[in-house]
Amino acid sequence: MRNKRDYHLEAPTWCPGCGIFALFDALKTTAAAMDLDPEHMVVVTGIGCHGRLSNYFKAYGFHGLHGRVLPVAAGIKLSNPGLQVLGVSGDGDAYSIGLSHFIHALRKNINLTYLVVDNRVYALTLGQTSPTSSLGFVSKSTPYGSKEVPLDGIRMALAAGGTFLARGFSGQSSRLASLIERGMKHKGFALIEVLSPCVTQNKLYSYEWYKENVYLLEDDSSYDPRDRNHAWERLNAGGKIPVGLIYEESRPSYEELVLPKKEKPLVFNDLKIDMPKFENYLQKFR
Amino acid sequence: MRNKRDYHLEAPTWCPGCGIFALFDALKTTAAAMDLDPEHMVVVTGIGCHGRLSNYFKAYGFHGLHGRVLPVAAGIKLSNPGLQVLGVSGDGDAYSIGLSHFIHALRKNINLTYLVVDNRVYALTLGQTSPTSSLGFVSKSTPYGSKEVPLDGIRMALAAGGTFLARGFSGQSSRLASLIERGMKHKGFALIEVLSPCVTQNKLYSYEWYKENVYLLEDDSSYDPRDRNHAWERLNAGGKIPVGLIYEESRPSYEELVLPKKEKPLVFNDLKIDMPKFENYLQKFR
Amino acid sequence: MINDVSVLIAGKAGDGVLFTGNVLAKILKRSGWEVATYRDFPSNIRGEPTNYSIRASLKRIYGRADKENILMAFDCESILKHRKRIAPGGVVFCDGQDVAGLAPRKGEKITFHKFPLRKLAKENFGHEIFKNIIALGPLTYILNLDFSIIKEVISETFLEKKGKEIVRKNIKALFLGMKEAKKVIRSEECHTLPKRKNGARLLLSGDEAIALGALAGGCRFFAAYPICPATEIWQWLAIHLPRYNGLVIQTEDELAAVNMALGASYAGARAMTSTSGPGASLMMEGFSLSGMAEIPLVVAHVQRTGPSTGIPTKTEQGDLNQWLYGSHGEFPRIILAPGTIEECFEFSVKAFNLAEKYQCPVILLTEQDYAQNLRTVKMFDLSKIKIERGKLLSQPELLRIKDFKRYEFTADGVSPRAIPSLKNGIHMVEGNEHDEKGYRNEDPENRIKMMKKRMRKLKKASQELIPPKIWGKKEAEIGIIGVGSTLGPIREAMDQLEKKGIHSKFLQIRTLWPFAHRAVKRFLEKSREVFVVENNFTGQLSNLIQSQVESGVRLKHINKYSGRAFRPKEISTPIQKAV
Amino acid sequence: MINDVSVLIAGKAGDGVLFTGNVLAKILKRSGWEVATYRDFPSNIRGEPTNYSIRASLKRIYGRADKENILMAFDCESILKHRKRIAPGGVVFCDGQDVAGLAPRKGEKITFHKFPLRKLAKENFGHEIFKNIIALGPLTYILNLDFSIIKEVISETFLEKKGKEIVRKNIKALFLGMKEAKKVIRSEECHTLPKRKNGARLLLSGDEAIALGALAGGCRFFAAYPICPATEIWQWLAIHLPRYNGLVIQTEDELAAVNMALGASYAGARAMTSTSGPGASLMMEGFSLSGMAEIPLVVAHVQRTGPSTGIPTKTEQGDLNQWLYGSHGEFPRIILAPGTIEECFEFSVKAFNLAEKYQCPVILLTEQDYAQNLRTVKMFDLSKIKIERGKLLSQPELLRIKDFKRYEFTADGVSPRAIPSLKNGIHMVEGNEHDEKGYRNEDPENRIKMMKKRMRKLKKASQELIPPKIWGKKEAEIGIIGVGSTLGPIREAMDQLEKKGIHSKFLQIRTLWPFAHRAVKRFLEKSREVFVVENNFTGQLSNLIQSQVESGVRLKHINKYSGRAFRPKEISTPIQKAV
Ligand SMILES: Cc1ncc(C[n+]2csc(CCOP(=O)(O)OP(=O)(O)O)c2C)c(N)n1
Ligand SMILES: Cc1ncc(C[n+]2csc(CCOP(=O)(O)OP(=O)(O)O)c2C)c(N)n1
Ligand code: SF4
Ligand code: SF4
Ligand SMILES: [Mg+2]
Ligand SMILES: [Mg+2]
Repeated sequence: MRNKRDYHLEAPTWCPGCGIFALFDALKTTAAAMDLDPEHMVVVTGIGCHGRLSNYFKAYGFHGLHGRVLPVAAGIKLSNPGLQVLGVSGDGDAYSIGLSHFIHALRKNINLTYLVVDNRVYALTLGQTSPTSSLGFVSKSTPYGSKEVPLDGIRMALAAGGTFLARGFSGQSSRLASLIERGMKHKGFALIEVLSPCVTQNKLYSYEWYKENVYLLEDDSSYDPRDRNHAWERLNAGGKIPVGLIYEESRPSYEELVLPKKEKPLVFNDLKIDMPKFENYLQKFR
Repeated sequence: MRNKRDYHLEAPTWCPGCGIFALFDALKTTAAAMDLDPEHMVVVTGIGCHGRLSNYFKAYGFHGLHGRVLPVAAGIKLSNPGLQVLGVSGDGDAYSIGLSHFIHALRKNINLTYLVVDNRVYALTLGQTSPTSSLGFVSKSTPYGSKEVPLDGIRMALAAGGTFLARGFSGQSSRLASLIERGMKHKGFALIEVLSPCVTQNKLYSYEWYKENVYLLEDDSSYDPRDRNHAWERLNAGGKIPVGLIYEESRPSYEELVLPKKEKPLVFNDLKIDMPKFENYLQKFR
Repeated sequence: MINDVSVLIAGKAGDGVLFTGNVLAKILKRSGWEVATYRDFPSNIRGEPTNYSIRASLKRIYGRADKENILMAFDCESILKHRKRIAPGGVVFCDGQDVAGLAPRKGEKITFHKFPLRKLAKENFGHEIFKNIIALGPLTYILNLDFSIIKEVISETFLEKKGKEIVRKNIKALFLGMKEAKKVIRSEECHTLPKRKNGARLLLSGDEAIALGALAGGCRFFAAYPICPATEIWQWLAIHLPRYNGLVIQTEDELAAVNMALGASYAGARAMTSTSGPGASLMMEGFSLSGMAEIPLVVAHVQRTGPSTGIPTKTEQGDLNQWLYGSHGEFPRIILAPGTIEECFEFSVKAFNLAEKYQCPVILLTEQDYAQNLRTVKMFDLSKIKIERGKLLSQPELLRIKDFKRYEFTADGVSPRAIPSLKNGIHMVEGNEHDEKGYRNEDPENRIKMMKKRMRKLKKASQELIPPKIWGKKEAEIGIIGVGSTLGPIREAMDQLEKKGIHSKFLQIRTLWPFAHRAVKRFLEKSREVFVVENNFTGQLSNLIQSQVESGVRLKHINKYSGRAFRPKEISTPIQKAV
Repeated sequence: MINDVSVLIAGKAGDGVLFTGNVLAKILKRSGWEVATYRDFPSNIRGEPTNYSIRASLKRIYGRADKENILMAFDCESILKHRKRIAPGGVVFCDGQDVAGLAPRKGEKITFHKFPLRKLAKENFGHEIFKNIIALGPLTYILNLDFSIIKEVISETFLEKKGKEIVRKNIKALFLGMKEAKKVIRSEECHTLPKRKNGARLLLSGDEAIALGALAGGCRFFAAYPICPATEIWQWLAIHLPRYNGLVIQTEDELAAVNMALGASYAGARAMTSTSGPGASLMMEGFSLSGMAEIPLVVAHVQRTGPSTGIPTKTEQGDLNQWLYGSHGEFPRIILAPGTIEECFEFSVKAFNLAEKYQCPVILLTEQDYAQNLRTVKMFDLSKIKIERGKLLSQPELLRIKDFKRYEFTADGVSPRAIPSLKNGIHMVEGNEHDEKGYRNEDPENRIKMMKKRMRKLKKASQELIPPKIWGKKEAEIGIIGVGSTLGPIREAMDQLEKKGIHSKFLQIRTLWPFAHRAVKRFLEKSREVFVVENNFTGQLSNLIQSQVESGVRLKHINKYSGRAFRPKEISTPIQKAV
């Protein structure tokens, strides 16, 4: 059995108190609980404070472009489905510049775990409004207050056909870990949005604010995360923010549909072509 | 009063029977009914068969890039809100390459009319699968059948906070015209998706198929297009496709929030700067 | 005896011009002739003028001729449009109503025939669509082609998808076309083409050759977004890759396509994407990531007429600069530019080897001209194909390494590579500047070393990449330089010049980057005058030469930028005038 | 007397180094000195080493010095890191614990002072944050700065946002710092700076100057996506444009930003976007549309270290090629490269005039070096500002036109432009090739004419664009060529060379495209040796010169690519060695 230290590469340099520490911790907890082989894990990160995660977590890491986490992760997963592939994005990375990939990955239901660190701000670029910032949010890019209603990534995901939709909170690291574990075990695309205070660039949404403004879905026994309409109503209700497993359904993943099961991952193909078969194709051009 | 001919610039060269003819016709009907001044209309089109519309419809026209209709239209509208700005996209243009702009324009609720010509195929590029093509759809890009569940643009729009969501059908041109008229009168972003058979590149979704597979919402007196949850359930019900006004709400448009009402459109600004005011800013750098 | 003939088929988009032309091309090829087609289609589904020329020759040909010998017109406008292109002795068939007025003008040695294709089709087969097969009647008759070959090709065309009955009907239609042709064509109008041995040859387009090369070269992951004129590459692979446990995926846009290919490549697949101008612009950011993170990537770029959406179905050499200099920052890149269909296949195979060997992006830069047109080629030599994966480590190799460094500072600049799932290979791939292990590092010394390491890779590459090829007389004083599609017209122009007593030689650039500056310098120095022939406005190749090679020779320019490929005379005439 | 001093403040990200430095810079400026700052910050929020140098001089300066005279270190590591950069006679203050070991080494003429900033802050004010103001104490004391100016600056810094009480507390803290300094600093350590007249000068960054220029130049629509180091441009405009009935909008990505700016510009607004490397790559497609559809567009691009994400907070001249040659197809483009803060302002104003005059994209290419650093400049001359809108038609003008053609074939290539809502102006703007009215047209003759028309525009422009500027002795035999930020170190290097008896001159390229080939040729021909100084690896400017100018002179290269700006000696030393 592995333990948390097996996934700890280096001490993070996020600001003291940053919400991303809790995610880092939860991820290590989950990995240890599932006894995952770090050499079979790939963490793909976006550009932003969240993107540093792959510097600290011990696994194969890919720190690519702003907003392009999911196409990269999909390319990896489809080429070698045996890998546990995690994507980590920020709210800007996932819901602004990367939004289209997000929706299309959900639609395809590619077997990825996607962690969206939502700090309601562009942190690394020193504080601009993000798609999850609230109406009226004052920042360097909206000095007179944002005029846009925030985007609810989970609601979008539900509409796009997402099959595992959850929300965690950095203030509740162990609950977050268990959500991540469920997400990793889910067959298909698992979205876990992580409410994660940015103590430096966003004073508005503090731990205290979140503590007062979130509620746990698991406390509500009447809530059924398998009911699409129920989920929709919750996500539209306004008021406090639901945290926990919001929706889950089972539907074949993209890999199941496009990758012939019997064969090995395509990265292990023998690349030498079968001559007679190939020459047969050439006949078509005679 | 103007009439339809006032908006007719040239005879279109779409394939005989193409569904886009009906949209062209409906648009002229609407413009005439509303007596719109063509010189105050701008039609921004995407790249695809639908994109030709701005070649035939008499108004200011902007034929830009694939998927970028909405940012262009927004730039125009925000600079000169007096203009009636229409965007015309295809299913690929709007829901694939342009998807992120679509969601963000809805969220902002920019006062635009957006017509999405949905022929469930990439027509101009000679027949590839589009995001609205059904699971199993066989095309040049998916010779073994598409493995992706189709994207419902209207459902996405509902989740994104759309304020006017309608679906029309090319087989019902006058109904389509009245939807467009309502959309143009709507204050905020109006989405009208147009089910539009492509008789050349998509033999599967013919007029006949649609006729059998759509139903009119207006025939259902119990349906309330002001009820979000009701709309959601309809859009998730499966089976026949609802046509008509699906959802409407009123919420301030982006222009109302960001453009000071009293002042004139910014394109008519006197660009000479007010010296004392400007020099005052310079003082900050002393 | 006739040894070169060009048939132009013209009409409106939607008239089936492509179909008729393709069948004719196949028949000519099976008759043992060398074939080259040229399409000039509108970027529209219907209604606009379109034309397609099918040329057959006893010599090897690589492009269109100066003149057309036979015109099959589906309408009268086509005749007006193309009349000036018809060679003396030419024959014109027209299905137009108003053909009466079309008599030879003074000095024009052309024969006109009214040929009611649609009427014949409707009256005899009840459907206009048969006009396209009927049209083959006069064409095969006038060329005196072997009926058994014609039958064979038609059977192959229809049998699989439409069945025997349709085959029979179409052969009947073609026969009818020939019969009607016999009535009007006089024997002196005929361009009899003797039958020759078909031999081990293929008839295919550059796009198809690239697709075949990719499969043969080990590509198993292909992600792309549709765009003319590159879509044919992956449409072929979409059918065939899955048969090799490979995957073809249509992404939501080009940003996703290039990033997905990078993900797959990082995971260990040979991965590719294909695109054209606008899509390539969207791939610039991923291009740079490939360079910085040293992830092998192959991009097949088929150039079309720009800028912006331009003319999507027409040809140009307008995107050399985009790959030579495009994207932000500085990183190694390899740009291969095949000039023939054979090279499309060969370079496509090679691209994957180079990408893995140098762990950098490799661009296969072609043009609509030969990407979508058909040419005869000798059967590819598959025995030559080798898969070379460079410094990709196997598990045992990796286990022997004490402290694995993905971006190790090595003498050749190429570092060992491990793929996820391997033991002992954990590392980061990074788009930020990084240290040898891949972790972000902003230290100036490390930065300098890393830049040097990355840029060093191509120092070695430049010696072994595909060198330029010299055609013609090495000792000639007139030099011509070109790349890609201009090979065909340049070679014919050289023949034309030769006939006028002007000896010339031609340097075909085949790797645009790293640039073969030594070979080019030598060529320049051994020439009295050098003409750079380019299918663009600004002379991008010439600009490249000027920036890379110092020599006393002043380059002369022959540029065409109408969206159409050169005809040989458009090259030979200016050279003749200038020398 | 001291006439040039450089203070380095160093610590870790999060230590408030920027704050301390900015206040010091302002105080120095108000004391009448010329100021130039240089920041070397990590691309990280916290924890990594960071340093900021503030230089003051009696001469005009444009960049960093060779050495630092005073080091204020928030930790000991900083001293180890920067020790070699400290000039003889230098003084070091350190808040580290382990300062004991820091004694001068043999031959090192440096004084070390332990200075417990954090302790003082906590003990006296209860909060570590006061360390940043306390740190100003020894600095202002050692430079012997006027206390009234210090007080004034501190008041301005805090009054508006924090109130009087905080002002008082901070002044007290600074006073404490001075008092403590007095205890340890001996008079011979002081670098007394005499007070001079402040005068009509400003202290600002290139980003701010561009923002001011945009506003003054009539920009009223600004759409962008956040990216370092360009965000400061629009953050300033976000506050001020709305006061002029203008609009600043944060888009979902750079694709939207550039397309939205194009929409606004088409509608008649002066529109702009700003970005850096990765964002610019995403704008390539819109760039090409701007060229094809002839829509004025201004893009402010602040270069950072590439490729890919590179080092986002560091400087480089690595993206010249991207704009010179980037994107697909061929279209006219103008690239302006200011070398000073004054030029940032001037060229920003000018960019809008040029964009409208030539109806094409205009790129304002700057670098992180001076975009984010502060320099003193003379008060801008606002009276010179003219708004020239080119062939933008007014309603009466448009009504006088019989048959309005948006893309009319004119002699200068520029066609009349109408904006929507005007009567008689209906037309299409098209990214496809089009006819004079803007309707899609694929005819080869039209295509040729349109390409010529578009490309003709810059023929005229090249004569009136901002010409290169020659600095130094015109008759000197040693020539230096540079662009942008290298101006500062080059000019100081020239002084250093002059002292060694080497006369030199410097050609500052100010418009990268259209390229001033005549002026450059002349310069080359009149020089015995020419050095091209560039902050990149491959020598992009030099490549440009080589491709555009034929001359016998072989260019020599001085390149730096560590992500840091040149210091003067890094230029003068290699030149001295070479000549
Ligand atoms: C194409 C591109 N545009 C802009 C940037 C600059 N950039 C870096 S991080 C970032 C946003 C960060 O916000 P978010 O995704 O929420 O991450 P956080 O820092 O809050 O974790 C931006 C815009 C970039 N790297 N690439
Ligand atoms: C960036 C970019 N990628 C690809 C293309 C090629 N392209 C032209 S039209 C089109 C799709 C057309 O599909 P749709 O939007 O549904 O329009 P339709 O033709 O069906 O009306 C594509 C992919 C392009 N023009 N630009
Ligand atoms: S800036 Fe915010 S998100 Fe970034 S590390 Fe600091 S607290 Fe965390
Ligand atoms: S291809 Fe389809 S969408 Fe395009 S014009 Fe023809 S019928 Fe209409
Ligand atoms: Mg964020
Ligand atoms: Mg479509």
